[in-house]
Amino acid sequence: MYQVDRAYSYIFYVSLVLYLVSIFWGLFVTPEDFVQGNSYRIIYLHVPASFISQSLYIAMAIASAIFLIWKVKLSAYLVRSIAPIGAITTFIALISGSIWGIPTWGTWWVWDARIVSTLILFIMYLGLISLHDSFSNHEKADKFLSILVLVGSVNIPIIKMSVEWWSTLHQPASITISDKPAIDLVMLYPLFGSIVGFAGIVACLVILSSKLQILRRERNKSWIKNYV
Amino acid sequence: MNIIKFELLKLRNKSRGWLGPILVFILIMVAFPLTVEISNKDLDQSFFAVLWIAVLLVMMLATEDIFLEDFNDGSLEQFAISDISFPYIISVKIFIYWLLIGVPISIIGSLFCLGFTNSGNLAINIFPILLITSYIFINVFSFGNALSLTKGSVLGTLVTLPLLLPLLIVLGKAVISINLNLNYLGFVALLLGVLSIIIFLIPLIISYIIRAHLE
Amino acid sequence: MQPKVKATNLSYKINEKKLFQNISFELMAGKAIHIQGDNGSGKTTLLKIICGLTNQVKGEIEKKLDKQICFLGHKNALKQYLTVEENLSLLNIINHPDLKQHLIEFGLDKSLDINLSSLSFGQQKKIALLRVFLNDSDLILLDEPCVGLDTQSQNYLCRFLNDELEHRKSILFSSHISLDINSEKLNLSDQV
Amino acid sequence: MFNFEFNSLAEAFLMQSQNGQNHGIFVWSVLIIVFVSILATFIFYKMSIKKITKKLK
Repeated sequence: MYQVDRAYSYIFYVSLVLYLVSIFWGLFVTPEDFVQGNSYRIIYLHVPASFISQSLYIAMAIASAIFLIWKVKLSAYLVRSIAPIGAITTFIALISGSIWGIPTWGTWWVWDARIVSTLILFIMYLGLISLHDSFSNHEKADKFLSILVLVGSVNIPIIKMSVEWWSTLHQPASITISDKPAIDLVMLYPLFGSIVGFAGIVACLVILSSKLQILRRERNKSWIKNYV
Repeated sequence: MNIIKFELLKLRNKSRGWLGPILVFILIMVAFPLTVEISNKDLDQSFFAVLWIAVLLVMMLATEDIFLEDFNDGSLEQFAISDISFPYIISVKIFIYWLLIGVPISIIGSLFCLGFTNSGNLAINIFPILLITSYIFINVFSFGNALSLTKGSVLGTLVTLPLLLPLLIVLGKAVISINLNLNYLGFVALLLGVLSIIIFLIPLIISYIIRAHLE
Repeated sequence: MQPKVKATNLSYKINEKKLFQNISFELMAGKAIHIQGDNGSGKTTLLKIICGLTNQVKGEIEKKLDKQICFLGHKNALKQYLTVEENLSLLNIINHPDLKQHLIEFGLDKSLDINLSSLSFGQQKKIALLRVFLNDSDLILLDEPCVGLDTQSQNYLCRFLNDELEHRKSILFSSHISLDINSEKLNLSDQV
Repeated sequence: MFNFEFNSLAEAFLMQSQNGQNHGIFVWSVLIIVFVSILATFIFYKMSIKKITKKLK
């Protein structure tokens, strides 16, 4: 835990600087988009959030698999502590997406596959939290939570593929690992930077949240008393 | 064989358990045209929207009591230590609930479809889709119910509801393609594929969850 | 001869609180063990561990059984809204030749078509016990079998269990009061 | 590479596009929402950890 505390501050400052520089660069330095005008600059805030919100769910699914197979208690704490952070990033993605929708589509909400599936993701995060909190027996709650996370992970590929499967208003993903990026390099660098920076900031949040979980759940252990 | 007898006896004596959801379904289907203008030509469009939502809600209601009673009186305990495999017992349980609630609802649903759209072709085509969908719904909601077994069924089914929403998109697409006389067998195959995975996985997961509850 | 159930160093914790520690025992065919202990000392949990419903935190348990376990816990596994007869048929013992005799002994032979909910707690317990009487397992686990029973029925239960022991069945039961059964004692309260 | 798109702060605030619309309000409000919600989460967790450590001591 001491090492984590030290690493935490490094990660925090590095990613904060990276994020702020990328946002600044994206907002003021990159040229205006030909089709969407200046409103496309929201991409530097929207894409990191929506990318991270799905990645967090995948991280949660991996952690719950580890918990169910090897009975590692810490990964159960991790699952529980990622859930609220995931809810917040999904919320940011939804809000920024719908504000972006006003100038580009003329409406702040469409019943579009990707938007709806992001909303589903948001509801699922909230459901996971409420399920865990409804059990007073934490060991049972951990088990049920990780089962639900694993079963719910079938939704992630659906969110990923929704834009390709259903021809809808939402534009296809701007960056993919395999293909050539669909946007210009000048715009890509700050986008990439903002994704990495945002991921770092969110990682800090996850660390804080897990710390809170550990403190709450292990409060009777002697090592916690030493740590505090 | 005993488990089938067990479930049937149980449901025969608790008509609320299976008759209630069917009545609610009929009520929704009868009541919704009253809220829109009868002369409205779009009625057959909104009909399908209401149909799927009604099936979803009724299946949510139907699974309300599927495990709770047996958990409270200790029958699940006895099943769990008996020689017959536990996932098998659970899948039989779900199957009987589907037989008593899902199948009647599918029949009634396609009858309503005939009444609303005046198209026999549509009604016949919607029937297998209704059968498969109700079976998928009942499986997933049973899973949700098992999750929050001791905390009331509402929480668990609400938590599993998001899992079913992608399925609703598929259903909507299937109805559109039936309406346009396109080939909708692809959607049926997709639904069947989902069902065949669910039918094996869900009882296994539920048996794991219930064992955790029984500890 | 091999023991039917052999437990070594069983421990159980619930929410980080130790319930019992290092329980060991061997149960031979034709023997009985009486589990004693205060409230909350883990009698029910120990029985559940032997059933396989709960997993012990530490220790090992070996079972050498030919047939399935017969377990009667606090919950009767009876349906309140069914008649006695239907309940017995659900338990698959309605056609058992010895059923009649047990029913007479418990004074229930005239109430077969009565709804279970109109029977008293003790009478319901007796019907649940019928499953124990008419089973064909070789390990019987009883959790507080005497709660709500009158003295007469208690004596009948003890007579029956002693009979079963002679038929080389094994019995594990927990009870507050001492029962007239040839059994070893296992006290959970001593362990802490 | 490093030339600013906007000449003045006012221009950056308005973010007028080529089609004549001002997109600044959208961009800035998203920026504020993102920053505020992240900051609020940080504060919430810091406060909770401080509270629980105080209690444990």
